[in-house]
Amino acid sequence: MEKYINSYVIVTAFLILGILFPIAVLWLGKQLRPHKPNAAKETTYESGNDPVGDSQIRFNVRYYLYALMFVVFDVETVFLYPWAVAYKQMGLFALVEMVIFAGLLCIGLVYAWRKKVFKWNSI
Amino acid sequence: MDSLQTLTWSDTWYLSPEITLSIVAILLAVLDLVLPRRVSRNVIGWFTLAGLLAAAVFVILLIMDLKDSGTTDVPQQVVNLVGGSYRIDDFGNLLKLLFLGSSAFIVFSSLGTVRDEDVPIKGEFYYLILPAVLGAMVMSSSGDLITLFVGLELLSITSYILVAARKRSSQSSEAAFKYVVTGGVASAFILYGMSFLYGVTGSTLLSDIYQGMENAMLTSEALLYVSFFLMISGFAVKLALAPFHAWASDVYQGAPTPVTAFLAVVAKGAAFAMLYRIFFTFMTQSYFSQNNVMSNDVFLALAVLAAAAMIVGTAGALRQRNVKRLLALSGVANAGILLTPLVLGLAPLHTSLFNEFFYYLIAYAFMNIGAFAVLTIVSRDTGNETISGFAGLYHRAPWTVVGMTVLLCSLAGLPVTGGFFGKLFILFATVQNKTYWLAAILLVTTVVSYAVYFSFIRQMYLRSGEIDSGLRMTVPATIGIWLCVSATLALGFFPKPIMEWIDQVFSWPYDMFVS
Amino acid sequence: MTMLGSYLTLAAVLFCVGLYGVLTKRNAIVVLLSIELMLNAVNLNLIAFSKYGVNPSLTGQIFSLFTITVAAAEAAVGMAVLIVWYRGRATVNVDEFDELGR
Amino acid sequence: MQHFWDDKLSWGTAGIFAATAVAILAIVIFFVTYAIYFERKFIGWMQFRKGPNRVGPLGLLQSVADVAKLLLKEDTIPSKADRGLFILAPVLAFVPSFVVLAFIPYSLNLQFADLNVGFLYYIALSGITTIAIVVGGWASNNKYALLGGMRSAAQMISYEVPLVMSVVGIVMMTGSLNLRDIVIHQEGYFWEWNFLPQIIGFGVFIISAISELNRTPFDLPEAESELVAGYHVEYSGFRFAFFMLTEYIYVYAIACLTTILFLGGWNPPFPQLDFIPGIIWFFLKFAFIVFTLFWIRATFPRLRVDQLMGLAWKVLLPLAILNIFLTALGIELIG
Amino acid sequence: MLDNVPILSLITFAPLVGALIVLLLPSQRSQWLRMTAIAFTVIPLVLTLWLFAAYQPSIGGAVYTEHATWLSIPLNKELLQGATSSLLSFDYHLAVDGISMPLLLLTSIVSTMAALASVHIRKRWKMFYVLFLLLLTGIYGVFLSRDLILFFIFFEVTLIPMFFLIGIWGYYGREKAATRFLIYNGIGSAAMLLSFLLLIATLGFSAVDSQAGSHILFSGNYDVLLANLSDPQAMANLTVDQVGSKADFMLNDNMRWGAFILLLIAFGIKVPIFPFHTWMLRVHTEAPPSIVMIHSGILLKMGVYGLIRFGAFLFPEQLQSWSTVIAILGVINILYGAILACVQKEFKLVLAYSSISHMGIVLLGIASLEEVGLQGAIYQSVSHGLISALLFLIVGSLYERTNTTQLDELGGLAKAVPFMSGILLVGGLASLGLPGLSGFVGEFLSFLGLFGSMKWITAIGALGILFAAIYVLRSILGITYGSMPASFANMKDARFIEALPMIALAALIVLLGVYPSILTDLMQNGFNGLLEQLHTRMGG
Repeated sequence: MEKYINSYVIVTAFLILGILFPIAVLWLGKQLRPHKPNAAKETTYESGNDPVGDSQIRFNVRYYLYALMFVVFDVETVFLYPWAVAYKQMGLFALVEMVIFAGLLCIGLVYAWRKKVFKWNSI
Repeated sequence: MDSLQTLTWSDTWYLSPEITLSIVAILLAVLDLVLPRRVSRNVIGWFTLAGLLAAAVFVILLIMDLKDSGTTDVPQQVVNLVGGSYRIDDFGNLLKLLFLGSSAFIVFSSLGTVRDEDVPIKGEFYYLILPAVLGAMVMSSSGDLITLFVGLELLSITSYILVAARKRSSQSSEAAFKYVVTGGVASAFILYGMSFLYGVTGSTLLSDIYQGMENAMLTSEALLYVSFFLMISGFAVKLALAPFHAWASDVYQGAPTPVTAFLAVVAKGAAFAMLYRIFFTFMTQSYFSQNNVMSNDVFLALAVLAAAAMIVGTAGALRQRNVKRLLALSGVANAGILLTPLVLGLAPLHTSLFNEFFYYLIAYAFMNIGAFAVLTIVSRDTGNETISGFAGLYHRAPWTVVGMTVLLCSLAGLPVTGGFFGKLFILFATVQNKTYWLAAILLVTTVVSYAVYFSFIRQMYLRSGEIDSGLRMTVPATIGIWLCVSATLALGFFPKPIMEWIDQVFSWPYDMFVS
Repeated sequence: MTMLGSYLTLAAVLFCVGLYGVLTKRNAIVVLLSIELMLNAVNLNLIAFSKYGVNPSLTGQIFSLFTITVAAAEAAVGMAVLIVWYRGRATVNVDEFDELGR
Repeated sequence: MQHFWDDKLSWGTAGIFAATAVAILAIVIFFVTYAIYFERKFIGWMQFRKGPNRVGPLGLLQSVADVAKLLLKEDTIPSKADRGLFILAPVLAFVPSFVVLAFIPYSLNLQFADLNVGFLYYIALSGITTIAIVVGGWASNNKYALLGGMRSAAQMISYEVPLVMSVVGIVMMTGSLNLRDIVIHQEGYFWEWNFLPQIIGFGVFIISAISELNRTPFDLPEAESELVAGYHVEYSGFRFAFFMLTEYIYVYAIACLTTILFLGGWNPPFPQLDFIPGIIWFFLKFAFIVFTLFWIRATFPRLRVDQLMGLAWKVLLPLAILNIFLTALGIELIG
Repeated sequence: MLDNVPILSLITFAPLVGALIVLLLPSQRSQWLRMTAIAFTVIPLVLTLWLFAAYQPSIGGAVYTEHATWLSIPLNKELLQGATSSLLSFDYHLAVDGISMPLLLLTSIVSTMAALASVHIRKRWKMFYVLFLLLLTGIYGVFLSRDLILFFIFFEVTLIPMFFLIGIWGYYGREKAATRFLIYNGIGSAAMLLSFLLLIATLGFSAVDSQAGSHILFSGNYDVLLANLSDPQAMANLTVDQVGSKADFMLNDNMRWGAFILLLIAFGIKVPIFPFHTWMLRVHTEAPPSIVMIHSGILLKMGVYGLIRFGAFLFPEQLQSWSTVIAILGVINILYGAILACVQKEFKLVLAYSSISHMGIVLLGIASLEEVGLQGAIYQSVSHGLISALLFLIVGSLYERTNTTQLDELGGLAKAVPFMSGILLVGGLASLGLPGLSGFVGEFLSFLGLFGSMKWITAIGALGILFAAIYVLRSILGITYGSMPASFANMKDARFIEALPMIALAALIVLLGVYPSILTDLMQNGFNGLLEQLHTRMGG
């Protein structure tokens, strides 16, 4: 039990340090660096040209499809891990179970493939 | 959890309907992928139908098997799988049979009426019905909150997709989005309720919860109340009970008509199955343990919901011109009626009232599927989903109209139809239970609903329409409609054999009472 | 028990925030996110109960695993539906979901 | 470290833990400074150049000078940017990368936090960085930044799937997610290390890892020719530095993970060599991985965007799933 | 001789068979269709007349009882306490007695006349006759059935055909009238169903022991109900073990009142009693004439029948303590109908309001709870059925010729169509209760019955007769005499097929007027049981 708690205390220590460090360094930078803003400096960078239009462009729907694919597969792996840990104790039945499970994943993959989800076009 | 129990090969027989559906669904998914584009996807529809029927056959065999395996002491055997988290009992089997049958009807009637330009993903459209039914089946026969929830979501998520199947119609996707949001919120509520139930009883297994209820009622009654009322609100959304019904009309309107029928019958029935499983199990505990305050409160809340559903559904349907929205509201009212046997709860002469419920559910399934099939044909022909699309239909298709009249009479609860006896049985139970106010509401709303359903009849017989040519029917739809009509009439003329059969198969201490 | 109480309170707050978001937000994606928030509140509840409940067991955690999966699937379908809708209407404002029921 | 684990928690132990965290931070910053230096050196050598050689002996202070420069540089925030998120993004990227380091076992007796969730901890935290990158791209309110951020996110999530799946085989063989257990399981001759039995998983892991790091040949998100510099185009000064820092800390983490998961951690290649301390072996393997990463960067051309995405889903993911089955079969057959 | 013939079923279902046969005939042959339909209304007529001839009031209708178990539906098994299962049992139980016999006769006669009169139907003959015959099955069933659920089903069966008959073949406002009809009667039948179910759940209760265990049977059989009502001891004998908690199954006083009031509403709508009458006006004005004949002539009497059969027989105490209320309602009906009939400009509305007025008299008869009064109520029902059938028949024929029913557009018909005018006059005089015609007997008996207990109310009610004279004479004389519009000059008098029912109905009116004992004898024993029961119960 102590080990369990201590481990997370360590993680917390890392977390706090991880937050404090950027704050400290950015504060330090602020003390050291010059600060002379002007309008030209603050324009959006577009390779030196004046910015055209807004940045809220309509980007490709593919990104969403990838996001969906990711959500599906990443969450399925949540089930893979407990299974993998317990695999040796559970034997053949677990294998069959996982063949079915992963088989379904594969079908999902093939489905997306056939529906041309992975075909990337433009941007 | 004691030891980990897994499925064994011998269990597969008890799971054969579920397994059949899964395998067929997967095979069809693959088939849809490899089939060349030019091949009509109706093939998949036929295979879907075959899968549903095969599963139904397995369910019937299981019912017989369970009956045979009973002894004199224990009339019917209940098979507990995976440590009791999945139950094969006649409660589940009967409902499964209904789900499979209704879905088969819906698929069959829609063969040929669903058009490619309307539903571009026809292959998916058909085979996605299978996992949806599977979800409904899981809901109806699981003995564990987790399994229940997984079944619920399997059904819900596939339904979301089915609702959105009219890809080119923004109405369809709008409906689907609304369904996703309301469905998601409802799931969250149910789940939140379940989490409290788990918390105060320490298990997700229904039978363990039943054991734990007694203690929980003493130690954390407030949390139990919270749990039940959260679940009630969630289920009320799923069942489209007023005041949680607003989504139903939108979703029904936007969805492809066969899917609407599916939602109205299977999705609703499955939610009822879940409601029965959860509430009956726990309320009996409350009822028996001298502390029936809780069961009274819960049942009263449900009764109020049922009454509100009847009133709001009927009143809303009165003013509605769009047929699908109208049927959605009628479904709201019917959900109230279907809920009534449940809310009557337990009384000396009333054990579960499942018989009444199931009889009306059968009648409800047939009349709704039939009505939606007619609607599909009519709206396809006239391009009009409003009630005026039915104008003068008598002159165009007299026989179909007669069939529709029977279905409408059944919906209105007029004799001699299935709807009449269904309502009569429920009403009798209500009166016997001395819940007169509910009986009165049921009756009054039924009468008001005459105006709703007879407005169709008015259009069909008394008005003249703009089109004179005959109505274009498709063969499967015609057969489907007439099967529904005959079934409705058969339920009306011969209620006895069906009730007897239900009574014979179903035995509440074993099938419902999870302990 | 006090530990449990605070977890439950947090979960209830999250749940209510999620519900509030669903009911008031105009952006469809935010609405979906709010639903996720509600489901995650439930997860918190389940896990708190699995440790501090009447009968501490792993079941609650397993349940929350399923919840996570289901929530993901639901979000995926919700997003997919929204994308289909967006193609036609080019907005994600829920106020413009008004085509039905006219 | 280990004997602290079993101590009752007190302010003393907590202080020690905090001190170790500071130590790790120092080590990592040192690592990053010199990783950058060596990267430039190696690439220089491979391309017959000298690399950095002006600041300090052999140019060893080059990176220090770079850091100083970044610290002193004026920090501009575009007027159109979403100021709050713009400031948040680099911090959000850095924090998880650092927290990840808490659980890495360097040798049998040198490990900070011992977490049973093991590898999942890394996955969970590194996912947050993806969000930070999108946030940074979005908050800049710049087309290139946004596209870079989106691409980066798409790429990272795509490769995360095979990355996660490729490790399942190891977990199956070990029966545990705990990194210590995984290393202990690999005791023995070097051919008993995981990289041989899990050769497919190893390949998938390496490729996905490089892609996760957004490094050449998968550095499309910051493709100069198309996207100017990707999601951090608007960042300058130390905010930019934090993105760089994050990237190199992940290099460090991935190198450690590869060592632990596939190369036997602190185990010597032959048990006979166990008189050499484990930490040395660990460091050697770690250095080898880091070097390989530089090597790949120097020699491979950049992929096209469609090839990039295709690779993850069409090649790596099926391979990872195949690997799981092969492992399962292997365990069934061999035991 | 004919003991084994299920004569009551034949009467009930002969029209249904007719409907099926009509359904099979080609739809363009209006003659065939009409002849078949008439034939199938004549069959029950003949059978009813035979029944009438063979009926012996002293025995009652016991001989002609048909009784079979129709449905016994298992509701629950494994009850919590006691019995193993409960069954809901519906019987197929038909019977006649002194109350239903006159109404049966009325139905058969008026329906045949209406079938004859349906010559003016110009479209969709086939559907018309199918529905018409279906309606008749419903009506016969209502008057014959002795099982509550069977009664209810037949009652509902009359609703749907009527909806169509009004809605398709009616006049301009037909759709509204049809919907109105449906909703009002629907509410009525809902109230009726609720009350019936209450009765079944409490009174229709018996325990059956068999080898399989003890069952609880809930029956809707009227005789069972009556027996349980009159002998509460039998109910009390059921042990607690058999029924759970006994209190759950007794019909307590509140329930009695509830059931009674529900029945009053149910049949009051049908009769119609004053505040519920608006639907009936619309039906009278909008429905086609032959259907109004059925409606006004028979359907309203279903309400009267129900009030007596279920209201009076099952709940005499309740009826008695409310008799003043009912009598007042009756008086309101009489005066309201009569006064409004005086000011109507439309002949059909005059008749409609006069119907309301006449039904008020029936209510007075019922309120009396005396043998004379009840006989009067039935007698008045039959008489009014015949009279209004006759009047509406003529109205239909006139409308066909003149295309109007407005009083100020009609006039001088005695010259144009002397035969019809004569018959109209007979009908009118009968309606105002001229001695020697049937209307007089009914009114007389009803008032007489009530006079003993409520003199003042009776006296006020009798004022209605005065108004009746005014509105009948005003309208009928206005039609038959006075100036004749030029367009009526070439009008043809009644055809044979129209004249036949007119003469028949008029003859019957006269016959009943001069020889009332035809019917009163029939009813002789009809109320004995009721009154005896009432006295014993009130006394005990």
